Amino acid sequence: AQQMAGRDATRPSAKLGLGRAATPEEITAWDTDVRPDGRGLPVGKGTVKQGDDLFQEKCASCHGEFGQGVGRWPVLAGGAGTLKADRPDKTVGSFWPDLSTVFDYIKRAMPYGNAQSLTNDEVYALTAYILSMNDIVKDETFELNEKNFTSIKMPNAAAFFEDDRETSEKHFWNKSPCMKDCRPAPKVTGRAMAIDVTPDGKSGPKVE
Amino acid sequence: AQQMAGRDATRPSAKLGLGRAATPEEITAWDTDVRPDGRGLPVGKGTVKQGDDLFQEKCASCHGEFGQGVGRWPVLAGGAGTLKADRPDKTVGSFWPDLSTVFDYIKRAMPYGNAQSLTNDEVYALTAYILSMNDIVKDETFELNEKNFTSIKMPNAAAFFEDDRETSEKHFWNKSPCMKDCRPAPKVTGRAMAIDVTPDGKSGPKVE
Amino acid sequence: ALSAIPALAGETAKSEALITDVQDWQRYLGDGVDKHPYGVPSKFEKNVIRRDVPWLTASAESSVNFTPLHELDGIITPSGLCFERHHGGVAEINPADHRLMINGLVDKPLVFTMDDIKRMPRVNKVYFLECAANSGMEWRGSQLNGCQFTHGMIHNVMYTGVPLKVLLDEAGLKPNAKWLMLEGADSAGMNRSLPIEKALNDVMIAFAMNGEALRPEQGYPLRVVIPGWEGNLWVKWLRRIEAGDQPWQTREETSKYTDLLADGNSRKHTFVMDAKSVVTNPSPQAPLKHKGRNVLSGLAWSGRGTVKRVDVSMDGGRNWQTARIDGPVFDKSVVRFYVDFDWNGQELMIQSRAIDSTGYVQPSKDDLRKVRGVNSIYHNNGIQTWLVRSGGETENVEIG
Amino acid sequence: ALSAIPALAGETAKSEALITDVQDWQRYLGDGVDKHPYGVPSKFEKNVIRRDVPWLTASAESSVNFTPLHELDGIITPSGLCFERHHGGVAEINPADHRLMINGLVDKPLVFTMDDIKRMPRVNKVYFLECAANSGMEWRGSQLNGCQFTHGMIHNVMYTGVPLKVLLDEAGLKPNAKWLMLEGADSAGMNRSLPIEKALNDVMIAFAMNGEALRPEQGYPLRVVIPGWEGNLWVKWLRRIEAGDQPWQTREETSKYTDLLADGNSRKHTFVMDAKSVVTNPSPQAPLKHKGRNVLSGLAWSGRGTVKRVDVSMDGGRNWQTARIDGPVFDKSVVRFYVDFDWNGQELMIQSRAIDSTGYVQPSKDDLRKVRGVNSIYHNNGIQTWLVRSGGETENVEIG
Ligand code: HEC
Ligand code: HEC
Ligand SMILES: [Ca+2]
Ligand SMILES: [Ca+2]
Ligand SMILES: [Ca+2]
Ligand SMILES: [Ca+2]
Ligand SMILES: [Ca+2]
Ligand SMILES: [Ca+2]
Ligand SMILES: [Co+2]
Ligand SMILES: [Co+2]
Repeated sequence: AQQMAGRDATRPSAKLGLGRAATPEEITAWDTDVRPDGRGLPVGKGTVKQGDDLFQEKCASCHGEFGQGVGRWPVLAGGAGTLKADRPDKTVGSFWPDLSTVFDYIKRAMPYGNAQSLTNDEVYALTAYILSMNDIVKDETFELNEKNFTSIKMPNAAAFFEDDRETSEKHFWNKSPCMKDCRPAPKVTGRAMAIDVTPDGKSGPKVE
Repeated sequence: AQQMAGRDATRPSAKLGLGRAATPEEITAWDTDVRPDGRGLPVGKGTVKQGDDLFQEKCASCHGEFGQGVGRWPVLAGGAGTLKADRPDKTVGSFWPDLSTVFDYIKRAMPYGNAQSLTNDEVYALTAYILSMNDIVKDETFELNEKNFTSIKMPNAAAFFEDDRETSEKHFWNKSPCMKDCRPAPKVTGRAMAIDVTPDGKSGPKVE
Repeated sequence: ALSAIPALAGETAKSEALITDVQDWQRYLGDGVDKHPYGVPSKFEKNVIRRDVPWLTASAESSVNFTPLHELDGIITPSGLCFERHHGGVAEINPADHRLMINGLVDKPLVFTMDDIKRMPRVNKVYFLECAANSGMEWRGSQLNGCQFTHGMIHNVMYTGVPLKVLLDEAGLKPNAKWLMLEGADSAGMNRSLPIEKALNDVMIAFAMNGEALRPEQGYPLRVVIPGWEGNLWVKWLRRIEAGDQPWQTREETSKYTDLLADGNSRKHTFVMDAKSVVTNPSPQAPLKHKGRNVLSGLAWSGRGTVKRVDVSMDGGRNWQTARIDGPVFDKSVVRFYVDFDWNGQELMIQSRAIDSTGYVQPSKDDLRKVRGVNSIYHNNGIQTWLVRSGGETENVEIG
Repeated sequence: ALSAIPALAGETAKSEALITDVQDWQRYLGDGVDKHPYGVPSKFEKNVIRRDVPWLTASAESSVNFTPLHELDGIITPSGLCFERHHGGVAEINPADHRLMINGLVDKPLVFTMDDIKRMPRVNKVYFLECAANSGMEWRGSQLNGCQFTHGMIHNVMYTGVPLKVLLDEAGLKPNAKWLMLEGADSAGMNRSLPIEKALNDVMIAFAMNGEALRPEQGYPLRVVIPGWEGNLWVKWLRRIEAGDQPWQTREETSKYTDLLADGNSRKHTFVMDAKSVVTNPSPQAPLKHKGRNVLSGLAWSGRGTVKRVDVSMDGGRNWQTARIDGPVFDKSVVRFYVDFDWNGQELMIQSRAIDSTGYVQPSKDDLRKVRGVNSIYHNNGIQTWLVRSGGETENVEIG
């Protein structure tokens, strides 16, 4: 915001001149994200075995010993082959397309209630254990590190495609929607009151 | 909302059919307003003397024995001839154009904190006493009632005129207000900080 | 202490522990979704409140508090911060117990419940409500040091309600009905007269503000909305409407809300609020804190229509530039304006002037005093001056 | 018990003591102007609250509560009633301690304070925010009995903030920057990828909502506003923006917020919220109480532009009439619609369908299921059916 000669003293400059340079330490502190191509992975390592120990200590109380989930806490393992089933079981193994997501997410958000408390080695180990619970690696001596990380392929990776609603749902664009006698007389086929899970006096489904 | 033959069952009728008739008792209960032409005046009466007694009992604690006001509570009497003064004294006597306003207002709103507690005779008497405090009636045996009410003329009645801003302030409409060099360099002639009555840590003017 | 322009990007900067250390709110769980069924502002916003001026009146139940305009942005006033003006305190009414009567010069006097009113055709409109006494303490010169106090008797709200015409049609107005009397259910029994042309034009009976039920202090469950006209007319806790052939001359339209001129005569029925504006930032309660780039912001409105333009001066009205209006521009609603500017510590005399769709230009205080004197209490729409000192401190001043 | 049409005006009516007796609120003083520096709703509105569904998640800190749509009117959602969705509870942040970093593919990585951001050019816009999971519990059939639960993960707010482009220009985007990662300062470190075209188009960094500072549960002091796109992207407590050349594939855009179709494949990057509407009154929590005249009301919105038209059916989609839209119609904002109708106690199957400015017509649930199956959780914009029984009781039903 340098003052320019001959210019109205209060007219704004083109550059705002706001903010300050981020320092390298600050960027390191916050820039912990990891991408599918491995960008952002820190140097580090951990084995399935180490991950198992850590998981039982810090994670199993919610996610269960084998990632099966306790009560309504999230399930992390299993579900392979269920995505077309009536009630799909979407887990890291059955659904997630990228391993980087596991590292990125655990590092920033887990354990729930004590986020950002894990070292990079611990996150590698936990990620390795989650792979093992999902039968993506079979060997409990397997060590995950920044060098072999991107070589792991996730089973459901190929199943994701870009939003195609504008073509696959083109028939929802309609210049003259029907106004009169559009369908046969409707019949009630389902009632929320029969299912009876609405809060306020009524109880929800039991926690199994 | 009668159903008309051949008409879509849910199309609305022209009349809403909402609300119910107000009963005569209900209208009497709420329709207590009084207009300058005397419309709305109830049958009743009260003398200046009766009003004086009532006023000392129910009103003087706020408005003062002679309507002079206690502390910051409203002044009701005096101030005649001050409307052009530096600090005008606007009271029932010096300012109000219509006597009906006194009756209407006391009946609906006074005494403050116990509204609608006065009988019609009491309101006539209090109105008479306010006239007397303001030297509009001189005789303390004077009785105000629904018959002589509209004969009382208020001193400042002629001083009110209809909003004339569109003519008297016509010069505030201006197609091309000045943008450059519109006035000499301004000087500060007054400062709120010098007056120092803004709340928040600073004290207000003393209550006299 | 003023911060200068910050270190330019690329220059050496020091790492902050706020970034290099993990903060508590980044590590531990915060409140869950069952904690605040009805949410409230952050504890760090505890200064964003309505404020009253205790010395103004003898009793807080017949008094006013003021909207903190300098803390707000956009055009909607949050309901919890809409200024209050009562004459007998806030009536606390169960909507099931509320009734609205229409009587007088009508074919059929009627009584409505709140349920009845909610079955009538509804409209949604954004309007400002300004008390005619807003800026009233400033007629003789600068008195209060903050736009909350000088201009805070205004709010701008989205109302939902029923056109008054719908209710009047239901009762059937007689041809000689020329005025209505509006009456509140509060302990002041607030009553005012309204000309029938306005009543049939754009007046609403509102039961909701900013999406939810009216707040108690704004007339819950029912108030009148009279676009562009002085706030005192917008009767709260509305219980009765009487049709008549002449105005009532109630206390609120004679003793109060008439405008005493220098010659001792008084204008009555000064209903319309003239075009007006105020710079809310910077202002005495929101001084400049930094040199370099700054945002000047303010509000403008007119009771005669829409705001067409707002000009801002930084030198006490010698030179003007046109501000940028951003956000919705509605009929009889405030608009938000901005000037993005650089400030190097020079003294500023900041003013704004509103120009409305009728071509009315907000006058200077002196031009207003020439016509109206200084005793009219109401309708002070003169141009406000804020003096910004070189340290950023900002003051309410009069200039000559 | 339903009330029939009231006694017509002129017929005999009984006097009510509510009118013939002076009520307490008409006699005694209410609260003064110093009682509520920040106002709250009437005690008679205590049912107008956000509600959560305890069985949905294991923990209230990673859960959702719902806006009581059936209690609201107009288009603005009161800030205290805007639904909440958190993944680690509400971060409680002193604005003085908040920082926003921009890094990655930029010329100069920068750190901004809140003061810095408030010195940038501001804009004011009204937008809806809908969680992609809104109506997600209804894919397999009617489950929750109330529009608060079936449709209450939406709010509509007037934001004040800075165009994201302004901040990006200050840091200088490199030409190969194609995606941004947005990251929150909460204990979930919420992060999502945003395509650069959208970022430079209409995305805002907002610090105010409905005139005042953001509410804590909406990201105070800073959140992203991404008009028309799913709510999960609108990162709250925004602390960092990184520019990159490809999406990050974060947990919130892979494990969650992708749409599993019947064939086992999943759509990703389904950002836009399709056109949708719901009748809020009558609805299960707001049944019909009276025969005769009634007001049907509801909300409609589209992430692709403005709502052009809303049609309403009373017979389960056989016949449609066009509703009256009243109030402001903004781009990517909800609109309010009404149908004034007479009801004589016949059973109704009420539906509404939104049509937007691109010509998209909100589909029936069955038409949607034909393309998407029932496992996609997100983006359920199918037409809702409410069954009104002859007693006025209203139910969430599926029809076939
Ligand atoms: C106190 C309970 C708790 C503990 C302990 C816990 N988690 Fe979690 N975890 C959660 C919750 C709750 C979520 C979902 C959060 C949300 O909704 O955003 C979650 C989500 C996850 C997910 C993503 C699941 C999905 O399907 O998207 C992973 C992976 C995970 N946790 C791993 C871990 C690991 C590794 C640990 C131990 C280091 C751990 N969690 C400890 C509660 C817990
Ligand atoms: C507890 C204090 C108090 C008492 C007792 C009281 N008043 Fe008042 N009076 C007030 C206040 C306060 C106002 C102004 C109310 C407002 O601002 O709307 C007022 C206003 C008035 C006014 C209008 C003044 C004006 O200039 O507009 C009249 C007339 C009046 N009172 C008459 C009476 C009478 C008659 C009684 C007794 C029957 C009475 N008052 C008892 C406090 C009181
Ligand atoms: Ca990164
Ligand atoms: Ca009358
Ligand atoms: Ca006080
Ligand atoms: Ca006036
Ligand atoms: Ca709960
Ligand atoms: Ca999506
Ligand atoms: Co007022
Ligand atoms: Co969501």
